[in-house]
Amino acid sequence: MDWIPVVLALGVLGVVGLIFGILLEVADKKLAVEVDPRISKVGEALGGANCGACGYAGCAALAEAIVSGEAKPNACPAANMAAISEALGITVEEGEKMVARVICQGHNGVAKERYKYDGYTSCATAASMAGGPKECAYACIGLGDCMRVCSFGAISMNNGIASIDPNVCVACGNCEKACPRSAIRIIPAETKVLVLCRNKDIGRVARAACMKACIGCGRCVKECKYGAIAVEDGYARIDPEKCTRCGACAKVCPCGCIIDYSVTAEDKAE
Amino acid sequence: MAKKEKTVSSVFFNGILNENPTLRLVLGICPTLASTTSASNAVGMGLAATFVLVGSNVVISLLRNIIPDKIRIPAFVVIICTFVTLVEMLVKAFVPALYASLGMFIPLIVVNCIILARAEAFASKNGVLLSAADGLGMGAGFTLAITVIGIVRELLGNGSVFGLSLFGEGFEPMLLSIMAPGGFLVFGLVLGVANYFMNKAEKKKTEEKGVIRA
Amino acid sequence: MSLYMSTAPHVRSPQNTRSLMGDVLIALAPTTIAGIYFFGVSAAIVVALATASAILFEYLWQKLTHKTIRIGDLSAAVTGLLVGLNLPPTAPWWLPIIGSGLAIILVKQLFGGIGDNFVNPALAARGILLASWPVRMTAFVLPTCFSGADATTSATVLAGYEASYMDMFLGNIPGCIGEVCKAAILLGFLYMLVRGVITWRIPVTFLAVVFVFSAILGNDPLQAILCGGVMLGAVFMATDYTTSPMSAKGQFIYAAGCGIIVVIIRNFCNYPEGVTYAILVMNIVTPLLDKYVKPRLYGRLKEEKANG
Amino acid sequence: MSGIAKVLLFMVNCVLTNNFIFSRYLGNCPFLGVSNKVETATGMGLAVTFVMGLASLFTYLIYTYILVPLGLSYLSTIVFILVIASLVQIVEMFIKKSSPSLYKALGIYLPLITTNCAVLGVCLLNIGSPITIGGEVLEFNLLYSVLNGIFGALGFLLAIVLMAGVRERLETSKIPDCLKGFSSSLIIAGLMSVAFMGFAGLGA
Amino acid sequence: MVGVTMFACIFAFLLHHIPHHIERQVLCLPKYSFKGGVHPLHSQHEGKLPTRNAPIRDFVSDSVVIPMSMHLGAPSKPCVSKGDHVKIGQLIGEPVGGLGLPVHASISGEVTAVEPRLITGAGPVMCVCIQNDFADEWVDGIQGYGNVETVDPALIVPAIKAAGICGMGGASFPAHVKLTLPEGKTCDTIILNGAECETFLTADYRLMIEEPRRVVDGLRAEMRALGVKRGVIAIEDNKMEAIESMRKAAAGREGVEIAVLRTKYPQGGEKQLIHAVTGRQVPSGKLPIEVHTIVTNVATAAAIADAVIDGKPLISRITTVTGKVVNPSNLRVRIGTVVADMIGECGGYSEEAAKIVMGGGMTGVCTANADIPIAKANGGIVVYNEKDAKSVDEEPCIRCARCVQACPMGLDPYKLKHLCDAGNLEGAKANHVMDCILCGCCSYACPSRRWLTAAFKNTKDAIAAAARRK
Repeated sequence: MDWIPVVLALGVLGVVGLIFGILLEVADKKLAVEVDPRISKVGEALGGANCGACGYAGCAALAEAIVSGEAKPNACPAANMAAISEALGITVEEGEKMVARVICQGHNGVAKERYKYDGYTSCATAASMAGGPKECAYACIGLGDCMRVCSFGAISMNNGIASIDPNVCVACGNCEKACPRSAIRIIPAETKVLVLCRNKDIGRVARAACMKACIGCGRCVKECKYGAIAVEDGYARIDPEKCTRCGACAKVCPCGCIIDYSVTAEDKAE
Repeated sequence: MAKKEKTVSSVFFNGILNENPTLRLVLGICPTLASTTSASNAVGMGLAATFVLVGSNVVISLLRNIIPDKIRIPAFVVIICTFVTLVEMLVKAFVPALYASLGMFIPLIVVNCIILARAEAFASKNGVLLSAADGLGMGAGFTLAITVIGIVRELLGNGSVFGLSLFGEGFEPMLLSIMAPGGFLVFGLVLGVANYFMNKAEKKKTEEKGVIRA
Repeated sequence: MSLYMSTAPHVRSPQNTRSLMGDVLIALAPTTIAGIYFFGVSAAIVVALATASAILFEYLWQKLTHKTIRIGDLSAAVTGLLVGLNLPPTAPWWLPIIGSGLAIILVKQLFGGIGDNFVNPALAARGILLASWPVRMTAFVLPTCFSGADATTSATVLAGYEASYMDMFLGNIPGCIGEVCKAAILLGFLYMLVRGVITWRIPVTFLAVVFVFSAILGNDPLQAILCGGVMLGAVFMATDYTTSPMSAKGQFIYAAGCGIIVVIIRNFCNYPEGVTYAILVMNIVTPLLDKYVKPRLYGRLKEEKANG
Repeated sequence: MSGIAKVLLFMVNCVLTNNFIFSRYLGNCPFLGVSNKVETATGMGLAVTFVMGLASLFTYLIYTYILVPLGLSYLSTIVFILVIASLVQIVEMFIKKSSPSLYKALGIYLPLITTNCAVLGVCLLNIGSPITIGGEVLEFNLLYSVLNGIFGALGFLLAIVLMAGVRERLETSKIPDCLKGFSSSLIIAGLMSVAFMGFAGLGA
Repeated sequence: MVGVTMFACIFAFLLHHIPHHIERQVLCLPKYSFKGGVHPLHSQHEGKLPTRNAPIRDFVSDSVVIPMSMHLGAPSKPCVSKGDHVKIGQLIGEPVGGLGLPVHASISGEVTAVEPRLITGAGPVMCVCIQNDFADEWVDGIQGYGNVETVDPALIVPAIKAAGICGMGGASFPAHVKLTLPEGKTCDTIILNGAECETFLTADYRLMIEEPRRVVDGLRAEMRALGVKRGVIAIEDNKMEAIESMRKAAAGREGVEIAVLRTKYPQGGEKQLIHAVTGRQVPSGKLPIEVHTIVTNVATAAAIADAVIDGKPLISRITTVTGKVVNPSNLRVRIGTVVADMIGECGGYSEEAAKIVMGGGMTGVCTANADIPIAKANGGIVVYNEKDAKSVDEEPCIRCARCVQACPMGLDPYKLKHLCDAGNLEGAKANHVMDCILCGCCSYACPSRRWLTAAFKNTKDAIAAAARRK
């Protein structure tokens, strides 16, 4: 057997390998740039929708900020907290589960129409025209500005008002900012009994504008055994601290504007 | 999500279905396009790549504790390259027709991202047996996917499958399918169909989950 | 009284997508009739099959994917008709159907339907057909003009057939159904100009560049614009809204690019005719033209000019 | 045919006719992966041009003057890949030191080029069979190898920039869900490839 | 052959690209114009046929509702209360802030209410309602300077301010602010906008025909107030009668000239007008004074003439009432006259009304009902029937480039629309959405009936709101 080619081959490979090995070693020493491996791990654990709700320019930027300590580890509501904890080697408190809720039940036919809006599909545009297409100045306009800014597809338009799927919602708050009527609120998911109306007008006017408007009658206040409800600014408000979610108020509301989510179908799945 | 225990079979089937390198991860596009002009070419390329995958995965898995972390990529490349050169010689010697039709795409297996990706993501972290299974699964997934594409292209472009004429004399084949653009188009469409079914399956899964939760 | 409220403007142009596409169909009518006159019933069948199947494919796709049915905007009909006009009269029945299918499904609907295709559907389909069935796609015959004579196979003018300028202008030459009669195409062009469907920029620049560049390379410039599909391409295909640039400057560059590539392909490449490929290539360049060649913004003149 | 005409034809042939992406199937991973923005696509294309030119030069020299005389041509793949990997590293180092602004523009693409099969592909092509230019059979020499590298890469640049333009435009389009991403990109590439078929025969 | 073709190409290219002022000189084209634009309702004479020969008719209604916010800037503060008796020209709203304007009673009678009412905007506006006693009594102390050519120039702007005059062409910018030069700026040309390119409206046209002297006097007052030597009255070439009338009135007046404009929308847009008349372009985000030019509407000039010569505040304006009304007219009405009364004066609706637009077809705003008042800047009321009112659903963009060719500002409306729909404020800003003048040309031209202008307005408002928050 002729050994020369084998030796030659090994030799050439060895020499080439050696040369490049040395070169790479030099390069590595001279140009050591530490890239924190935690950044990519945290990045993977984030929501990944680049919704911008955290205030950073996309998920990658937030990941960097979290690792550098600039942002809180639980800044992203859609993140996998366990994975972030693992990546950072600390225990991250999962923030209280929040959810966006539409504070309005003014569906088509329930809320009175002021005029037939026929233009650009945008709540902001409609709201700027003669006080908006619904008589109630606090009603959800239902043209979907919130739906378009939702990066998670949690919002759909249902018979003239927005409806938010609490199982999909991560409470990023983009819809709250987009709503020209401030009819969307980010509240703790645990708050189950809600007054779904913010109409500040006196009862007669409110009632004329919408069949499901809170008229400030005060029956819920009397019904509540825990003193959790008060009528302020013309509509009832429930203090979540005092509320025991008994649901008694929802049963007596003459306008049906108090909703107990713990008995409605959509949240039962949880 | 709880970590599932990795078994040889789960790793193997993972490569064929969930993480199919061609249809799910979309790696190794060049050989996929170049070798699918006929079903038999595709099988040849798939087998060659599988051989390299299994070989390199096993060796890298064996050496994973010896190779210094900093130079692991060059080291992996050298190992892969050795197997590729071996395959090149084997194919040249035993299947010269395949060598002629695949040409330089056999040496180009070196830069097939699938192989380096598996070395980096799997073999350097797992034991020999699992790595071999992973290589085999990935290779099988790759082979299967490109064979499907090869069959479609050959059927459209030549009216045959594995050289067997299916439609008879009257059929006028769509030449474009085995030309350069056909590769892109057929791969794109097959990928789209695969995505369609995968999306559907996933949707079903989440729906089932939802039901369980309720 | 409940009034409608909408945002300004409350006046809209009488042109809509449907009327524009309808006008294109009308403009294509002379060309189609001329093609049928020269090549007989077989040409009529090809054109009819292509148009009908394009509309059918569009309808089926939109039905199956649960989208709004938009065959009413006539764009599918225009695409189908153009596919048909770009085929030789001898095409077998399945060729126009496959062509329309490719144009509507592969090129248009897979990218989201009307307005979202990035190459001209009819041309892309023709490109694919030409590569797939080269013999079928170049089986040209001499015009029969309903004389009852059998069709005689012939090469096109670009491939060596000798014809007078008048024959080329009127269409008495072998070629695709829609491309032979230049008089009819010009009539359609005139109609579209008058109706404001297209502007003169792309067709005129395209033809002028082909004329000049052919002359420079020593070809007969008049023959260069009178033979092959240049005229049909310049008037009906290069002007496709969706795949041509938005700004006037961009349109000039686009049309000039088309013209230059046509002449290059004719003179230096394997294909005798290159209108299809030239327009396809410039379709692909169009997004870049849209990105970088923009109309001049008001109020951004140079300072001295602004004050002078 | 004069030498200059031949070189010119060869260049045109490399960019348009034998385009790496559309007719040779080389370099598709970065072509599909780094083509969502025109700016990044340009950066990638330029980085590839630089590396491919250098790689063609070095591998041709090593092959012709070391491997062939020693009868070791079967080692070409392994040696080439080593050369390319190290070249990329060294180029990265060099650019980082000499021009930080250029590094900012090109630096992030350099590591990706190691696995760009177009680079290895062009090196293998340069030692492969001769091609026909202007009707004459042309053996690769040092000049043509380097030109092949540079102009092949320019063809890649052209393709990836056009692709990025199209993809940017289609960002707002209503592509069906299952086709989003690679699938639609491949179909775009296919249709672009159809368009480029028109140049078949140019320069041959 | 080659030569001829090349020459033709080059000629065509040049023809397309010659800057307009060279075009004017070299090709002897007499008319001034700008780039882009559209011809809305061209086949129907811009919808002006029903009223262009209708002489101005005075109309005084039983009652008026005078909003406190008829101008750009903070709403005025009402200074009368329910039950008060007011005379014509009496101050009922005091100016607030730097862009504030006084509001005067436009009829004499009793104040029946001072309350917030919903008009066209997002929220209610404070309004003063007056019941007419038809005594037609003017308030005491109305005293003018008699002649615009002899008055002390320093007194002109204060007189304009006291008269509560704002731009009457639609933008409602306080006139005295416009006529006060900012520090370090100079003005060499005042342009009176008589283009009236907006569809349906003929109020300015009738004003120029019937009362040209008021217009010229107003222009002279503006010129003298600022010491400007050149005043140009710009009129579109489809208004020959107005051009003739203004020519006669301007004869012998120092520095006043008439410019004939090509009929095209938006020829009366401030920036387009300046470019057409002077060849200058107002830099992005700047005011016309940056290029030494001031533009006011002809109706504003007429109001200025009244204020300077007679000392009368702005209490009435000419408004076109057209569309589906029995007797389309040009009415001189008191500020605050309710739309329903004006339509009644014009014989009522001729068909069932489905949409009422304040202003013209291209830029007007809709009203929710006919019970809202005419403000200082409302030049017209257009009533639509069901068929014309109903808009068509948006279709996909077919990239026909009509919007790009129509945009007088050189923007890419099709691209902006995508960015605006996606709520990408940064991207829209980078593509110059803030330069949009909301003329409506793109929406008009769009064959897919897309809401381009509305989307841009939305985005501009959002960007402005974001800037304010910062």
